[in-house]
Amino acid sequence: MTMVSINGERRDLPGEATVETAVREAGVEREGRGVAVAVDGEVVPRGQWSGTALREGQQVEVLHAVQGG
Amino acid sequence: MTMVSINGERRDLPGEATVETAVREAGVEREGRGVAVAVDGEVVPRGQWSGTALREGQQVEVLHAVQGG
Amino acid sequence: MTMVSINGERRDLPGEATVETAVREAGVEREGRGVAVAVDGEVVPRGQWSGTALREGQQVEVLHAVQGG
Amino acid sequence: MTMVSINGERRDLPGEATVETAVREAGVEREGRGVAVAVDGEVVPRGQWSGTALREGQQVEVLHAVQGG
Amino acid sequence: MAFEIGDRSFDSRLILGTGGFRNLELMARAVEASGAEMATVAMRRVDPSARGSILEVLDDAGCFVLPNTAGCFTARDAVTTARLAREALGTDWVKLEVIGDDRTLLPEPGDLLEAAETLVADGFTVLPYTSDDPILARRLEDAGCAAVMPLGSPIGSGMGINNPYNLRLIVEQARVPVILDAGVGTASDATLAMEMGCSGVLLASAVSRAEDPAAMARAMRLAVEAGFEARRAGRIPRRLHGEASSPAEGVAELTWPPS
Amino acid sequence: MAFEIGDRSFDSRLILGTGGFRNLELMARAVEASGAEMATVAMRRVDPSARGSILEVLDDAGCFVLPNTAGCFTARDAVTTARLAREALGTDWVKLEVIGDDRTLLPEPGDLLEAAETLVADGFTVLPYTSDDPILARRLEDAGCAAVMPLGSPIGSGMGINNPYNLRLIVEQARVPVILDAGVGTASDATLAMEMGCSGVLLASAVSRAEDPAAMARAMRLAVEAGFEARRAGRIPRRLHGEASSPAEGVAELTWPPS
Amino acid sequence: MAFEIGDRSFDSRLILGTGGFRNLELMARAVEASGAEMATVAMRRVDPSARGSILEVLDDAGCFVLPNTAGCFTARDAVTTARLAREALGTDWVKLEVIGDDRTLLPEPGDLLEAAETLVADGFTVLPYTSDDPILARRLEDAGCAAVMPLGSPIGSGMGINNPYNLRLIVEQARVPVILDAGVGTASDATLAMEMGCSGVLLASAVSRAEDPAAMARAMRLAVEAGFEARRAGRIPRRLHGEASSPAEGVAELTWPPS
Amino acid sequence: MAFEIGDRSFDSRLILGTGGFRNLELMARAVEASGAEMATVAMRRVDPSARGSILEVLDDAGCFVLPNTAGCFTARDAVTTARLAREALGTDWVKLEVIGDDRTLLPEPGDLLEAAETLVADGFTVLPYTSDDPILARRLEDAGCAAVMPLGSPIGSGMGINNPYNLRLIVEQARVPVILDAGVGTASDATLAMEMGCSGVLLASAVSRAEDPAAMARAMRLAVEAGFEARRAGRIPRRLHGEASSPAEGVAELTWPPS
Repeated sequence: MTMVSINGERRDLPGEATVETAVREAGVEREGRGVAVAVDGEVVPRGQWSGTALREGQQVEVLHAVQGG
Repeated sequence: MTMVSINGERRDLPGEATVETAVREAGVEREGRGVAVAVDGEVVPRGQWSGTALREGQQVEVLHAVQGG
Repeated sequence: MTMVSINGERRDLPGEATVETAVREAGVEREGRGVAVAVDGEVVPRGQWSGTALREGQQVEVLHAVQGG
Repeated sequence: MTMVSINGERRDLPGEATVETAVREAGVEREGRGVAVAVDGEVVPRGQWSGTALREGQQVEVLHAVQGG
Repeated sequence: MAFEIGDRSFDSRLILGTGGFRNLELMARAVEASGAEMATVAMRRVDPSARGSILEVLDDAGCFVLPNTAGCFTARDAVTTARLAREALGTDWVKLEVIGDDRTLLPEPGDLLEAAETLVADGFTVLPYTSDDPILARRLEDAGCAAVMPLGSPIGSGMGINNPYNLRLIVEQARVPVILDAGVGTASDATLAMEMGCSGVLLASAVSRAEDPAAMARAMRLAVEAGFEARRAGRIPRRLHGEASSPAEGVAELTWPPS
Repeated sequence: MAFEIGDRSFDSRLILGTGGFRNLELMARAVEASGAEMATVAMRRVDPSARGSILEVLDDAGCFVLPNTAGCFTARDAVTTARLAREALGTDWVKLEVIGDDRTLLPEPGDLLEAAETLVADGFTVLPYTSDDPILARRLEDAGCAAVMPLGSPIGSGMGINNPYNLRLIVEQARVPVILDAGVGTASDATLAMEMGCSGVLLASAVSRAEDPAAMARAMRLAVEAGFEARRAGRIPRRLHGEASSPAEGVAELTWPPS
Repeated sequence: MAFEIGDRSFDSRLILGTGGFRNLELMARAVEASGAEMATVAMRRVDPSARGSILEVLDDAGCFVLPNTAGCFTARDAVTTARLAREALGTDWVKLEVIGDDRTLLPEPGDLLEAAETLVADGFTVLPYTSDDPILARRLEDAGCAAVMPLGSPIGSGMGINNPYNLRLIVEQARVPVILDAGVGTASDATLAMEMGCSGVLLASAVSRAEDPAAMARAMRLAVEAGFEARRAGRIPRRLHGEASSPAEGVAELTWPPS
Repeated sequence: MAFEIGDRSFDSRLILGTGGFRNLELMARAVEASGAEMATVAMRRVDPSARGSILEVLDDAGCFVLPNTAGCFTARDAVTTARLAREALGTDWVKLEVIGDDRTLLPEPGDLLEAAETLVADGFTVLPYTSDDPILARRLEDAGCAAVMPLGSPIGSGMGINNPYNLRLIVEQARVPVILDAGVGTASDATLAMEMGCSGVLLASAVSRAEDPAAMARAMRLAVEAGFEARRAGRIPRRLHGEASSPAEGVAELTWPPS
């Protein structure tokens, strides 16, 4: 298991967890249109979600657009 | 002859001059739509123009609407 | 007895009551410095207080200076 | 001879010229109270004026307080 | 939303003064661009040499003609002028002006009130141009005026509303329409007046003497509607400090390592 | 008349912030009534429970989406947020906000300028929310921002334009569009900003938190157009005294006997 | 520099209203701190239970007593009250007040003018409390008033000068002293009035209802002198841009190597 | 009441800039009339032809000399100028100016903050001339400045306080003295600044370029004291309507017959 933080909440993910896994965990459906991800403060482009493994303790932020400004 | 003031100018009118005469003198064409007359500071309704004789020295004001306000 | 209004209150004064009487009734001490009187809306100079009789139903106002303005 | 700029004017000073020389050249009398000097943008404390030699082409600024602000 | 003055109803809350246009052609275009349904005229001596008729232009534009008593310094002259206008134009409506000083063109309170009383008794629908004194405004209303028309600042000065406080008091207390008359210099002045609760705005120089009268007329039409809508919409309160317009929740933690 | 920002052209000079609406339905109606062609959004953590998509609403309205960096207090966070927005929305436009104090929400000058430089270098079209300091505005322009967006007063305060003088200086010196951002409380604030020469107005709370958002949106649309037209039309100068709008010539002599 | 009203000359340009003090002791201290040489009193029904005499306090302070007609709503009542004051206090000076509305306490123009004419004819030195209407101010002057005393804003409102433009017009045209009466809330209001050319300032609540009346009285004394001196001194003009107060010449070249 | 800046205490809250006087004689009289205990000087190239010494004049007046960095456009030049002043005058106090634009003379925020940090680290008592941006003011305070000196409006403009709201925020948050620097045109500006809670006022042109500098200096001295006293005294609140300053009780019934 890998413990990471997803949008501020600690989550235990199965080994081999990737950013893709985290995005699903965050509640985003399949194609994830309008969503962007930062891991430890760095943007991870959508194309690299499935290829980017998560390490213990990493901080994943999954964002989308909301009313504002 | 009767000397009256029409719109500030002294004019000599033939005897029997009426308000009607003065209105013509002032340069108003026939029916005189949109025109009003005061003699010595009193309004003279159109219906009374022809019947109202002018006396020597009277002050006739012939007015109409212009741009303003 | 003569019933008059002194500063808005009905008072019964002995017959022969004068403005002087009313002034005392109003609580003004002897010489009444700084005081002025109006009866039925007319000023009564101090010199005439003792000589001015009050009639039934008259309205006496006894004024002086207070903080204001 | 050493050519330097003193308060924006080119001056030829005898060899061995020091900051002290430049200060005199600038028109400052003996003790030079209320005066400060920068050479090539760096402050030279009064105590080092006589000991600081000037090199060809250096820029000397001799300042004092004036009305202002 | 229509508004009533006396026995008439208007869709446009902009009343146009016709003075100051360089020619009737420019005036005609401005009247159309303004969407105004009422326009003022002055009464002057007939001038045989003059060409074109302002009345025709205003009739063609479907504008109701409101004669004024501009140039009068006494109640008596103003009353006579109103009666002459009624005779000439067949209307018993009048924009009542009694001027107290020809440098500032500020109204003469005593004669204004006296003339208003006389004309109301004579059956006129009286729209008085008045100062921003709330007491005088109330007396004019008590005298039976169909509206009160306080100035924002002197006629033609373009200073806008010099004393918003007084204008507020007038609007607060009035039971007849309050129309800002005089002082408007640009669109925001008109918007402000409407936001403060005026029922309408009367202006002349701001449009007629603008570089491009028709464009300014259009601007004024929009400005009056904007102010009227804004008042109806219920503005947000003024707050001393800021209030975020983006949510405070869900803000990401992007600093790494976390401080 | 269209205006350009960066490589885009807009007909409407009103930019709407989408924060503060009680629901998407009210927002949709207000967006339509406002005629806005550009609207801001914020970037926040996904919330599976949330319903409805703001992007769909804005797409349906044909609104260009402008992500902001609201909630960021450092240049670094703002830059990351802009990049996340680019990733999520496929746009390289950003309304850059770096806040210096969460009570007044006033911008942090140093970090704002630093973030602007970084994002411009990274190919972004940067629209910075800034203070009304003319020097900072110029530095942001020098840094390559596509527009400068000074505040009139703090976000959500509704105080309008606190320092017209500074806004004038900014407009005077700017070679990019100046957009009044923040502080607008009611229609006349927007009209005033346009009359002062702003190219556009960005507002959120004034509409979203009004009692009737759609009505205020309509008011703002009219107000922005009114101010833009009025500036083009060339207003009359302010005069210290009055100037008659009715002719001085041809005034009748009505007093009898003549005094 | 002394100033004259009617046949009297005063060194202090601050006139104190005595209403609103919590007690005579506080009033006495404030009068002293203010340096005022004239103070107003109101005429009311004698109250046997009342203690202390305001007249003694003002006499001890060497203050000239100015009775007012506060509380009167008609010319007739004001005239009678002035005559009662003359009878009671042996003075023919009066601060003339005729109120038109008891919520705003604004003056009733018609009755005010009528009362002024009556009292002047009766030999009074009349100081009328009036609105900021320049026309009414001139009529009062024409009626023979010894000064005109326009309000800055309603009595006790503390809003200061709501319409500086009107006050300027009044000062510009007046041939008698103009005294700002009513509306002063704090020291800067008084300074401003004097800078605008008023000959003096009359205030009550600003001092009597301040947390520390004596301290505010001292502040007002200083403020009136400051404004009077500043006007005499001839202020610098307002400039749209900056003007260095340090010399542009002799600036050192400190950047090395020179750019 | 004395106030402290850094390790010094002053009785007078008026700081005088010495620029703009037509000669030292006029300056000397103004300094005396102002009661100032601190006065600024600029650092410029020695001019052998110049006569009279400003330092002697200020010493005779017992004025503490505060050198400024006027004329500097970069942090580096300002720092060097401060060090030259320390060398020349033996003081480690400095009025820090870094100008961003020579037309408006507004400060350059980034370089100002950088210079402040450098000079504080170098042991200086730094009094920065800053914009009215509350965020920048706080950063300067955080950097260790002994006071913050926001402008009211540009140097020499005489426009007074253009943004009272920002000045209020700065005063509210500051833990060091806030001194209004620049923009004062006349006495009421200084009174207002003190009423708003400033600890002092720094001005030059308003006095030095007045028609009568000594008279204006006296006015400013009174104005600063008036504003300081007024704030201490606790002003009355602003009220929307009037409040009688004469008692409502005991009003006589003078109308006869009673209506």
